[in-house]
Amino acid sequence: MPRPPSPSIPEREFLYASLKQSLRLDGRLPLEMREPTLTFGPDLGWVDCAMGRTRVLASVDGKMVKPTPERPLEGVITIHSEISPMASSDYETGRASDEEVVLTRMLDKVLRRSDTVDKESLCVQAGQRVWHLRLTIHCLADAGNLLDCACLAGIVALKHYRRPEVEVEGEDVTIHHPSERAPIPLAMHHTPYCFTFAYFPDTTTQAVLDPTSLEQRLSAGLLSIALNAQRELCVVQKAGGVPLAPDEVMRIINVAVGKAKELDRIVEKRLQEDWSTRNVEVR
Amino acid sequence: MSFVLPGELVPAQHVNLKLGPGLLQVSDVKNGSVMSTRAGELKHTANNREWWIEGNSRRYVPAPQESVIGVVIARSGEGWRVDIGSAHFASLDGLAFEGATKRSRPNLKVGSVLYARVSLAHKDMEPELECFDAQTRKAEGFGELKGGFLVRCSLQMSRMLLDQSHFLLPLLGARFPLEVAIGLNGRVWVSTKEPKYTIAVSRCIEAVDPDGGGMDERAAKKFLATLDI
Amino acid sequence: MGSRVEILNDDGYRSDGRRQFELRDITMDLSPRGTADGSAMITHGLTQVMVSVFGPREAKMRAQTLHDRAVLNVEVNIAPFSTGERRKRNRGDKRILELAASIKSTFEPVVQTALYPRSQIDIYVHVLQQDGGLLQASINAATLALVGAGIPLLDLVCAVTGGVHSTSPMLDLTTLEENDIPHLTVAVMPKTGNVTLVTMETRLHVDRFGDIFKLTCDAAQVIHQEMKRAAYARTRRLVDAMDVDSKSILLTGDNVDKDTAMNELE
Amino acid sequence: MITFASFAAPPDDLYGHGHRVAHPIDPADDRDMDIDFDDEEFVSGSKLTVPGETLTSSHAFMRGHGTYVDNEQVIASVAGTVERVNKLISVRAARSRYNPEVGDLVVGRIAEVQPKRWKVDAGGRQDAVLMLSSVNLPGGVQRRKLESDELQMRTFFEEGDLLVAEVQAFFADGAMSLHTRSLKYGKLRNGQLVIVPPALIRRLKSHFTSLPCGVDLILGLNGYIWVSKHVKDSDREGEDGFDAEAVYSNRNDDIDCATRTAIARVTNIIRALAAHWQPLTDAVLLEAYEWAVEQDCDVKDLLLDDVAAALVASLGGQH
Repeated sequence: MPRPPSPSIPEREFLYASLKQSLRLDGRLPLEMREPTLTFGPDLGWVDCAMGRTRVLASVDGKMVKPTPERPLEGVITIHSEISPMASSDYETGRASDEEVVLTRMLDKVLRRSDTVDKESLCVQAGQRVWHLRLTIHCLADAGNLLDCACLAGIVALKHYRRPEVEVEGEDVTIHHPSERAPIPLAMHHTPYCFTFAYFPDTTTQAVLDPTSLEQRLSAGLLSIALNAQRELCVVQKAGGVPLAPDEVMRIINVAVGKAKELDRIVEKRLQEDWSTRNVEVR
Repeated sequence: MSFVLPGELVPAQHVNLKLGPGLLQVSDVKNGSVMSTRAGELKHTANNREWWIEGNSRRYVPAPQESVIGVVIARSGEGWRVDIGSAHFASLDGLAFEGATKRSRPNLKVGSVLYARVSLAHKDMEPELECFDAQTRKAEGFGELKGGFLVRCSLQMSRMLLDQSHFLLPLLGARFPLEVAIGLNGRVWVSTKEPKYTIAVSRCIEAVDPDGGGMDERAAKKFLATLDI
Repeated sequence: MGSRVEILNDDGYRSDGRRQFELRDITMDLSPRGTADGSAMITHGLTQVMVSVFGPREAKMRAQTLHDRAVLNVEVNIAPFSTGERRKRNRGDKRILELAASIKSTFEPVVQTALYPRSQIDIYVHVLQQDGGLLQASINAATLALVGAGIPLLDLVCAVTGGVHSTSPMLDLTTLEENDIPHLTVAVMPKTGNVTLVTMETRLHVDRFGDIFKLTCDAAQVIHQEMKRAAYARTRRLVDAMDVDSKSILLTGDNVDKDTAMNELE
Repeated sequence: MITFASFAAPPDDLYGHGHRVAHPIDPADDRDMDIDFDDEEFVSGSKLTVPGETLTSSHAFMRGHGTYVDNEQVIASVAGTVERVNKLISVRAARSRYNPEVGDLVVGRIAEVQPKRWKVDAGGRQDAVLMLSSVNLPGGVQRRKLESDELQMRTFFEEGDLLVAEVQAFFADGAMSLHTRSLKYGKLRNGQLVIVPPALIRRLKSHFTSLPCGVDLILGLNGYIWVSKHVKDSDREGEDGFDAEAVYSNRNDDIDCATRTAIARVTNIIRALAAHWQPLTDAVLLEAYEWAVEQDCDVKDLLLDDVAAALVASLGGQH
């Protein structure tokens, strides 16, 4: 099968022309993102995150393992993600596409390497037992900006997840079932969110936040910024694409600072809403 | 309204029966000879001549004589290969245009959009297109579509838009002048004076599409009012 | 990361004796290697990278060819002996693929690919020694190799890494420093000062980022002077060698017989 | 203050191509290190440039090859010499792949056999095309091409065969089309191929030369050079002008030991000169061959660095 056909000439010309007038096809402003819809499943750490037609499902599960000899005091976090043709017919099975490499590396950087979860708090018995958290990201549909959606789903899943309480008495370890004792949330250092901006060949056209798939296909470069609401950058990634003035990069970073605060509020609110419904059931 | 599942027999009967998407003629079944191959709503024309199944599919299966909108993918020899959203690319001969000769062929670039008719659709061959009426050799509106924008929708939506009695296009046409070409392969080409009008058309189609917003006439009118045009 | 080496001591010296804004010694070698159309070897301190460029040439992967421009193909090979651990990385390693993808997309807007429809330009990056600044060395070497191959570029691309130790920014980090402090890599097109690549993957406050980002952009200009010098020196050698007998050529050079039968193509 | 440290630099390479920096820069001129290249650029009369250097304003001049216009300036995109013809500014790359022109003589290798055409690797940016209609076929020069010819294209040229041809025209995408419709052109036998950078081959009166040592040379403008046993002119053309058997034969003639040595010597001379970036002409090669015989050096020693340097130096003395 040949590579997916690129957008037609009229589509390209029209998109560039309308972006010049700061009009987007879905009626958004250039720096407006699609409001994410977060749906929580019956299990803790199960999140369905939708931004427009882009949908990602993330789930966390934990189990006890023996820690690696190099880090006897730290828990383990692994992230599994894959882009299958299920998300969009543009993707093929087999060899990892560039998008998949970008996604996997970005999730790794944002969720694991930026120390979102306090790994030492996942230690149960030094050198003997630690928690191993598995975060699985399923990309259900890609209608543009899969990256931000997957990062958001991942971080929300981690925040939503609660691990069973564990009691250690000497050598004995008791894991309490959630019905006996309320499970406890993970100790998180911070909550990073990822924002992707698309640039277009005509440098006078403003950058757009959260590009749709057409915008993404026709863009001449993406700038992804991951940061938390405390103004700490975790990842800045602009791998090639149109050259930007350094001031423009700083301006976009400042835009992202504002967006991170907004998004953080939305996420906290949704998590609280969900938790309030759960408290009734559990007890 | 009747819904069918794949494999159900369909009571389609007419002296001059014509089967549309989702229906298959079978010979070795005793009572009735038409079977459904997809799930969906069974529909037929008022005179019971044409029958088809309406679903929420977005994947186009080419059928002869249907008008489609395609995008040129590559040149191949004397003609072009065209993406019409089907499983295989369609081929379009360089001479299948009004007034085309070996010396003067239309100048289509890779990425050009065109309005064409499926001239051959056989399950074992790649579909073929033509941009004229084979009898009269006149264009009849087929050919390259320049400018404008390509809106993608469900196949059902494109069939609805072709229905003269559907409310959407008259509603939009009353607000601003627009030019539209509808392909049965779930693609609608729109051209207006201003990008904001084209965006309005695109958003309305998305909103009315049963596979999208699924709005009815009243909701669509309300939605249009919020679009600032 | 285990190491408890002082990154920056009270007197303002780094672990290898450099000052904060001191770059490591650079060597650039553009001499031809094998049958490559252009090649370059660059060292930044103990990091050594060799790049060979082939093309533009007939595309090997026919399905990938583009009808309106050339395809860039970047392959990165990290020698197992390039680090102390002596570990073999396989080609499917995500980190290597990411490195290759970054180099590819850095050069895509810089190489004038539209001049060579349906062709392919191969950039093979070989990492021989690593001591920090892998991406920086790869990009700089690839730029010089492309220049050596005579492939049209809009500008040279100059890359530099920078990091921040508590509040003190520093440039051109070694592996030791990269492991300990937040760092970023910036690639700049010096003519306009615009940035083609920025990557940062460790936690850093926005204000700190601003400082180090500006500083690396300036440092790239300094690297640019060195790259320019190397490119001039190489060009000078070639042109001088050709010039030796240009006078004798001029006498006969123009009389090329062109008794070609021009036939229209199919 | 951005400066360079100097430590642990590897030794300079043998040829001195490498450029090494080990100079802590005066803190006074921090960051804006401006190097004056002007005197360096004009050392030997030709102005040099590298990508990204502004050449002139685009108002007064037009841009040619190797340049682009941005912000009303003509800017170089390749490293090489700046050339000016009236108002046209262009940059000739010091080294690049072969840029074909109509009428160029090239040596190439068949890469692929396709319907009615061969794809030929001739060092260009795409494979060249040799149409079946552009070759001479057995049975007369003017004969029409038949369907049977299409089916037996491999009997004329097969994958891997070497041939000499002329650039006939270009396709829309820039690929070159070749023809061998002359008795001078066609399949190559009795020798070996050397590939050098195309910049080293200058346009000459004739690219077919014979050295007195019994060696024929074909200097393809694409940098592909064919070194072969001398064929007498009388043998080359039969009385009918065309002998299919001979023209498309895949068999080498008998080559005696002396000729083989001569071919190898010429080949190694070409390699040695190319390594020192010496332009190759029939005159230069003849002179170099004489030097090599005079010095009585072994054929394979020509590839040693000191012998090659001595050879280049001996040529330099003449000019």
